[in-house]
Amino acid sequence: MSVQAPAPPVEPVHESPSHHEPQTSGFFHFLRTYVFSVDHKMIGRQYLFTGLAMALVGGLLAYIIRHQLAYPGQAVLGHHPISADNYNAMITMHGTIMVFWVAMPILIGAFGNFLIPLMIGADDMAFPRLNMLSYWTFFLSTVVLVASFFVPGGAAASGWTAYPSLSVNGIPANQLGQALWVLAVALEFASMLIGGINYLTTPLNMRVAGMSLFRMPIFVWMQMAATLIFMLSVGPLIGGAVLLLFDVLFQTGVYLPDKGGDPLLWQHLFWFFGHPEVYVIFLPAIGIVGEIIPVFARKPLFGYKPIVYSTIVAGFLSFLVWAHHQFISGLDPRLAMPFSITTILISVPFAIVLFSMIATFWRGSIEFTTAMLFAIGMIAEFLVGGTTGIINGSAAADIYVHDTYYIVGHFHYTLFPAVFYGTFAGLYYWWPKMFGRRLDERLGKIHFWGTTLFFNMTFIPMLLMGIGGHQRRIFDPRVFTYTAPMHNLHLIATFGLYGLLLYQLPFVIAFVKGLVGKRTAERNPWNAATLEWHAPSPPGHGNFDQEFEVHRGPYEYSHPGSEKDFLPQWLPTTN
Amino acid sequence: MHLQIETLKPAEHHEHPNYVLVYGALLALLVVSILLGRLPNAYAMNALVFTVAGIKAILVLRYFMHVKFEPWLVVFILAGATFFLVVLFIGVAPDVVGGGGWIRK
Amino acid sequence: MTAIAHPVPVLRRQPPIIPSGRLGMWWFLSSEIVTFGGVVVSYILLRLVHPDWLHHSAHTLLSAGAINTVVLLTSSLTVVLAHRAAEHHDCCTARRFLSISFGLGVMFLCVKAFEYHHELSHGLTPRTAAFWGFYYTMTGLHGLHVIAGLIAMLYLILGARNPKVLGRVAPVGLYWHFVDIVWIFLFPLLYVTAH
Amino acid sequence: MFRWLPENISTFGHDIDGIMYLIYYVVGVWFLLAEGILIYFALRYRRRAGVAAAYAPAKTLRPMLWVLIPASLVLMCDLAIDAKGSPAWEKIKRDIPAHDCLVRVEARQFAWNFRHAGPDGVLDTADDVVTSGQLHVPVNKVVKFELVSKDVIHSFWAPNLRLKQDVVPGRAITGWFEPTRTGTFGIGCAELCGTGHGVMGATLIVQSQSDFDNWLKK
Repeated sequence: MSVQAPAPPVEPVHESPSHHEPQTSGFFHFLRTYVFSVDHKMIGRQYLFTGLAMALVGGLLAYIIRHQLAYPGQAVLGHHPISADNYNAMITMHGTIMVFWVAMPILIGAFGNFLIPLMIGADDMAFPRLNMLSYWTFFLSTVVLVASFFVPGGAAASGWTAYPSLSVNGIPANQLGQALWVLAVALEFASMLIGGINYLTTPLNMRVAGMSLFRMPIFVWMQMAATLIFMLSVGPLIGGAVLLLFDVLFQTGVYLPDKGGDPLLWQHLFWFFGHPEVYVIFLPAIGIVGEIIPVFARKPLFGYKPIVYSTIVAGFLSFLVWAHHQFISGLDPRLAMPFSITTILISVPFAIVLFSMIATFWRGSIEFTTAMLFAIGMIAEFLVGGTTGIINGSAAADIYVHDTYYIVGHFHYTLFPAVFYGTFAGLYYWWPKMFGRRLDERLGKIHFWGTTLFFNMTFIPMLLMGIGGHQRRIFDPRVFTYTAPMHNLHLIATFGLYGLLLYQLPFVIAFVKGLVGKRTAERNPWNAATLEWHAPSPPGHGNFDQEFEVHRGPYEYSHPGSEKDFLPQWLPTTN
Repeated sequence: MHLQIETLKPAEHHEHPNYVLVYGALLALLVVSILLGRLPNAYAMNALVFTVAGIKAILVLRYFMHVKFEPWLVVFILAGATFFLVVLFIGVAPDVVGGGGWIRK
Repeated sequence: MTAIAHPVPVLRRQPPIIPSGRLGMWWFLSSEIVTFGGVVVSYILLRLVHPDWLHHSAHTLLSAGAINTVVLLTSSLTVVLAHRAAEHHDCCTARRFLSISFGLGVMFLCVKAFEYHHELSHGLTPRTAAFWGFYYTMTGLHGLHVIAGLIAMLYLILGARNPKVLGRVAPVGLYWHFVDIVWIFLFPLLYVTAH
Repeated sequence: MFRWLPENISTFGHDIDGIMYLIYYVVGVWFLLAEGILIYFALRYRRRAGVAAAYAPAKTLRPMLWVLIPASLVLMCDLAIDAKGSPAWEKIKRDIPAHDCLVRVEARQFAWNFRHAGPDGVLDTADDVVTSGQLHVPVNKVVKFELVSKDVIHSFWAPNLRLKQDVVPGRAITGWFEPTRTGTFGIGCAELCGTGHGVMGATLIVQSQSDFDNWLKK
């Protein structure tokens, strides 16, 4: 290294954020602010609204599916009696939409976008334009997916896993819908990859002075872990999807045995991503819960660093377990035990995370706001999902429960708490920051108890049906001698779903009320210590309106010797 | 202010390697790999050709992409991605190559 | 939801690990590694099962592949030279090197187009066999990446006078070298060992 | 929960049920503990006037033991479950015993065809008996089956046999079972296989050896 080092490179350390562009006026101002905005908060809201809209579609599909199972062949309210093909298309799209168009856009796209820069004291994402590109790619993928309902032959009907050769040539009338499905999914992945660059770069490079990595809120860690898992696991499926598209369009035969291909290859590529995807969804949700519990228990998060480390371990393990989705798929029997062991081992890091969350309640001063209720509910319900999963993880037991309603019940008990309890908890908690108003707590409590009651009423029967040997994805339970007697369980589950959907109305009302009227929310309605509560509600362009630095960790609640029961990260130490 | 283009810390500076030399090496390796492709023994041929490809890739990474001068995080990212690819290969090979031990029809 | 207009304070930052442009590009490339890697892994696995693919793969044009390798390697050299020039604030040299790389990229696409034409005219379409499915997927994905790289380079060439734009030569260079590395592996996979 | 389990009529069914019971009870205890503690804490430490929360960030190892010790116990249970599960898997999937009876299951959209090896005990000979939708097997005999698919992936699913195995085109997947009582039982397809997936059923008819032999002769 010479002393006369060459002139420093003119390489921008940070992209210049949106609010430094000249504010145009009139129609273009509207476009820039609400439509093609580069402001991470607006993009977060766009993701939120798109995701919730798709949740309505997914919920409607669930309603039709459940109605068909309870009253096979009878006209669904607002829908003619559905055919077997309709039914297959609906379960396919229900799964696809709920995982890729609801869970990821809301938990990562919406909350990640809105909160990461605020929580680390940045004025925006590292690449605001990429951020906008990410949303509009996602929007395009949504359009393609919804369009696939209306093409000749209808939407894809080969299951959300799209196993070849069914997806390639098993439903001849369905080629176009299947091709659009692959295209939409590939676009969605592309959008999440583009977004992921931001979610990983921003927390590493844009943190305000004093915000060391281990002073970041747990939510940011969880977002980074989820994004990293996603970016390192989705690639093979993107490549595999292109190959599948070639198979669907040209009968290339990469997955067709008679052409020298192998259908199991797709299953491996799919689940190599598909299992980590579960954690991509779960981690942001547990991150949200980890933000809410300390605030309403007025206690520091119990074991912040162990939680971070366990998350990293779990993220690593999540790449070594994918074949447990294939125990009976013709997998090499020698592979089953290794994958079974890694699968069951992954319960250890998650046990640490969940136990730490529970330990945070110990000797707390717990206030049961709606957000807190949903946070507790998320942990309580997810425990059901996690524990029921062990039976699927044990290869021998999985022989029996695989592809039965047991697995349907199990993954709904993991994904529903993560996606919906997590989202609701986050919305009731951060709504003041997002929209400057509070969500109605009274409606919120009705929403929570109704949701919890009917969620369990919907899915406990499914676990029982699975134990009874009821395989999934059949559109008329009366056909099989061993499924027919379980019709009453189907009825209970269906009524459960009716109630579940019905009890989303309080939320819808609170949601609308929360969007209109005067902004009354103060900066820090919950007396929380993390940085997003230091910004105005809602924050303007550039987020913060006063200078500050970070002086401590994110969860300094009830600190002995501090007059207030919480020490915000931005408060200078006075001693 | 932080939004203006900041220039890099002096620590970021590094001597530029002799790029033309690296380029020459890459071309030479290209010729080598084409020649190796003519080997009669398929196993040796594949092994050697892909070894050469690996060397070429490492040359580009180290000298053209300056991984040599990047922090450990970058190496970690790349190594991680490659590691999971190896995991994928090991996990899938018994099924797709070995046919899962079943008779192929 | 309208943004409340308020002055944006000047916040001090933690020092960045490396400039965001480069860090973001590294994250992107890590996902690109697994994307191309996934297809390559699938291809290798199926080819181990099907020695008979040699009948198909023998039809790829080794010479064209070799020429394209030279082209891409050269373009990588010129890009890294442009990067060095940019670090020395020598925007004219940088732009000259970038233009050469751009030309080489276009040349690569022309050779690729010639190959495609040659194969398609001999009836070697994706319908022919799984091998050609892989061939067109891999080279097609790679070709798309080349096009994207060319667009980025054009943006650099046109904006070379603006130091901020020229500063982006680092991430764009990383991307271009990665596209080069992908080809370094596709060449033996689809040409050398396939004959 | 497990009173919903259908009657088990296969020799290895007990192993599978046994593991399910083991996991059910082991995990059940953990589940009740966790839920109980969670709810107890939530109620016991609800906000009260004048009662402040404790400051417990658990920055050191000692308090973390409250989490790490249970977690390590979870690890123990995991290993126990694996130890119990592994031999069952080996028994069912890998060491296939000598068979008394051979049958090829041919799945296609959307029906099950069964090719029973005749008295000569080998398949694809003149005396094979081919049926559609009816699988005949003798009781208390090891039946070896071979699963082949004409089109897409199906899954051979006989709940009473505790037997499920995907039928993959391009592979002939083999397995075995030994029915322990006579009777007729349901068979279904457990992998989405297209329009008729929901009606792709068959009947398993377990007969005494003599009835089975007579049926083969006819």
